[in-house]
Amino acid sequence: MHDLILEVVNRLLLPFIQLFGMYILFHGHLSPGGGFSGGAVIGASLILYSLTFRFAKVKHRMDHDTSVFFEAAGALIYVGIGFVGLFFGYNYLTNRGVFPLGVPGQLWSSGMILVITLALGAKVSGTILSLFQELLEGGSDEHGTP
Amino acid sequence: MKKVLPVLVLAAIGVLLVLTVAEMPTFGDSYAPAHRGVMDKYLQDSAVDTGAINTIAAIILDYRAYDTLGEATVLFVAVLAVTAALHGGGHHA
Amino acid sequence: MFSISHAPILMVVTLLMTAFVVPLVRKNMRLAKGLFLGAGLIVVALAVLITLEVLQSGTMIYAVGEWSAPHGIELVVDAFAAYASLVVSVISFIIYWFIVFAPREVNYEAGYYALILLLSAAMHGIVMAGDIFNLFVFVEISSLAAVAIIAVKGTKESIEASFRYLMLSALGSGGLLFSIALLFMITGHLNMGYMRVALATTAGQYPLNLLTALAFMVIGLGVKSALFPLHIWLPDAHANAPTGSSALLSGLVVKVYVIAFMRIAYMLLGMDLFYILPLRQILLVLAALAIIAGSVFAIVQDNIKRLLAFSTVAQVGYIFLGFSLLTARAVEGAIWHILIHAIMKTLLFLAVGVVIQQSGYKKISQVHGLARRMPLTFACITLGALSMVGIPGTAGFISKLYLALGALDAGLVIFAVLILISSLLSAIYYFPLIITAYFGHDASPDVKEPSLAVRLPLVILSLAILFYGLMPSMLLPLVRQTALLITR
Amino acid sequence: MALLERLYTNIYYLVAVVLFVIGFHTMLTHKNLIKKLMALNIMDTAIFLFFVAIGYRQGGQAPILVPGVEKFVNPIPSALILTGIVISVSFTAFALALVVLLYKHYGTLDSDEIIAIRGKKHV
Repeated sequence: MHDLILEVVNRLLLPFIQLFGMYILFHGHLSPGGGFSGGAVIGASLILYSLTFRFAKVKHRMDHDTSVFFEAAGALIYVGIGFVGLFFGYNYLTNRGVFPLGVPGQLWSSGMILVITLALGAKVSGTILSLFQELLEGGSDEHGTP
Repeated sequence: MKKVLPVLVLAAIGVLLVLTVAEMPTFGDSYAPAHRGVMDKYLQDSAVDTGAINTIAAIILDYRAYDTLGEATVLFVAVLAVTAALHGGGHHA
Repeated sequence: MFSISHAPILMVVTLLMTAFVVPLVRKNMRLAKGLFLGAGLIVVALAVLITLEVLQSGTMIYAVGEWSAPHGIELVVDAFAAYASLVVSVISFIIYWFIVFAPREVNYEAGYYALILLLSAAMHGIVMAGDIFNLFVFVEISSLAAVAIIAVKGTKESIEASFRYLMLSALGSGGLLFSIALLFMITGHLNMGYMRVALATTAGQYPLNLLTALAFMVIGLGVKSALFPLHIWLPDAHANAPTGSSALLSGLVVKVYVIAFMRIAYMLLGMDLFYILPLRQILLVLAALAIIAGSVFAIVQDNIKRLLAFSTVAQVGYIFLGFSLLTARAVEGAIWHILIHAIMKTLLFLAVGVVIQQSGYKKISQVHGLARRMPLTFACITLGALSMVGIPGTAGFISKLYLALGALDAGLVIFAVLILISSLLSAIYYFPLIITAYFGHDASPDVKEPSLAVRLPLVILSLAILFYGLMPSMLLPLVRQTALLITR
Repeated sequence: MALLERLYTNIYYLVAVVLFVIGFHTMLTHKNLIKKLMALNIMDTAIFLFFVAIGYRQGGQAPILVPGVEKFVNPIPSALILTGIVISVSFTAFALALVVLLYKHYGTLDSDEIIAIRGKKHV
């Protein structure tokens, strides 16, 4: 299917949706939002993209391996961050004393929180896209090891 | 019987819940038991403790970061579960 | 740097990390299998270390993120948690071994391994949680992963069973979350120790709140641990899962929820509650009904795995019975039974899985004379069945003896009689399997024993049954300490 | 009367509880699997509403520590419910995948029919 209006409007909208998602991610420690909501917005934009354009094309750009990689990488960054605290002689997942906290209220502040927010954003957007892809493909009859 | 049983169960639960609601601490009360526990520390110290002015972000990603690790894991489980279930059929050992 | 104090969190994190890595390396299954077994082995080592540490210097408390209670999440590793972690890690490692070396039953193997690792991580998280919301989060991980490792089989029946399990499990989770909300409402804390202190002052003011919270918690954890009227999902789910999943679910997962319930009971609610409210009577009656109903339903089953699943319903009844009798020996019996039933049921499910894989026979009426073709496997099944019945000399005898003595201590002779009757009933449902297998006419000659690596876990579990049957003293200090936590 | 007054002051809790019972009712009485799933989500939402309502304090603002705001609502329930929502999403996603598979295997979404089809084959 090929719908010109949908495609043009989407081309216009998508950057703004994703920018807004990024904004939510980066301001997670300053305003309502955070990793899950920001990741969900970006994930939704990717779903919109794959609904509008041909699914095969999206799959070519963002296939299953990519989303699996994003999920696993996000989760691994989270787990790995915890070990930094251990390395400095504190307990697992320690923030204060391990990471520079910065000035509260500024963008580059709050140490570990910002890093985890970004990791979660990557993870959640990957998760949402791959759930969508899986459920879409699950209806078809093709089988095989993913 | 099949129609009556759900209604009875629901009625029992409903009555219990309504009575409980009537007994609960008043809604919006600033000094309800729920606000007497750990809340003050979070509201007063979170900026200094964590560097985040969004207290909720401070709670989920610093004070209770372990819970959020679990939460991320739940999502991971969901994706794996969906993938494994949808691709599970077809192979028979 | 990595002192022993970090061991509790490292157990959970090692499993989580491996689970995140395994799907990434799914193209290289040798590496995935190596990681899978390696993580299991590391966790066993950590569990042993933790157990020794707890025995030596008492309860370990680990404040995640340097935020101690009540503000942060604490892991409270007392004797019960150390015991449960030890049981979970050892038994699940044996099951990992079986899954890696047995013929594959699922399509997406790497995902299956990752799900099992996540399930194990969640079980360790549950038994060590000192914070009720943390416990809830891990309960959710384990519920979801438990359903997933049934659904991976992909047959019609397993999908149907896992959907039913998922819906009931989600209902249970809702109940648990609601009860946490009600408890938070009147305490303002989430750490179980602090909640208990706060409850002491506010429970009198809001008794109905506490009662409703308790009701929802019993229902929520009751669904997940298959307490009698809420067990309806269990037989289908456990019978239609892949072999390793069945063993893991029946042997460990249901019991972890019982452990979670008991930990909430003594850490948050206080055991006095068992005497003030009719909670003890309700649990006793439900446990007795579970024992009877599970045994009676098991008798009429022809499908071997369904028979084992119904037997699990009865055995969970034993554990609840021991805990709610609340005498020292009954509680010790229940704690023993957690380990011993895990060994027995894992052995039986794995051995029966081997029989099904090698011969394709799923029903008792089909296994005529199969014991002659698979002597070792059926020797293991026989030993497991004898232990289930409670023949002296096997491990099953020890826990049943303790439970019966505990019932007599409590002055409730009827429950001692019940345990005796149910032993008879279990003889009735296990012996047809053994008799058919040994004395039926000869089976088809092309059925063979599985490979050595698959037989090894069966032999180890059988030896464990004999070992605990003859020398039950090895874990005794830990069991005693755990019982003291509950009965003091 | 006193009961009604209490119920009126706690109307937010009451609505959440009523929503919970509605969800439970749908869960018990409807046969369609998708509807059961929706019922589950209604129940979860009811619990989330209830939990968030616990955190409200008269005149409190969102707990973002900006200058000039003195009184905040309790941040803990909101933080916990974020976790709860993600868990609920995960359950729903997996349940939907199972529903897709069930429809593929049984050709129906009616739970009674599925049990009937399965029962015929088994016994």
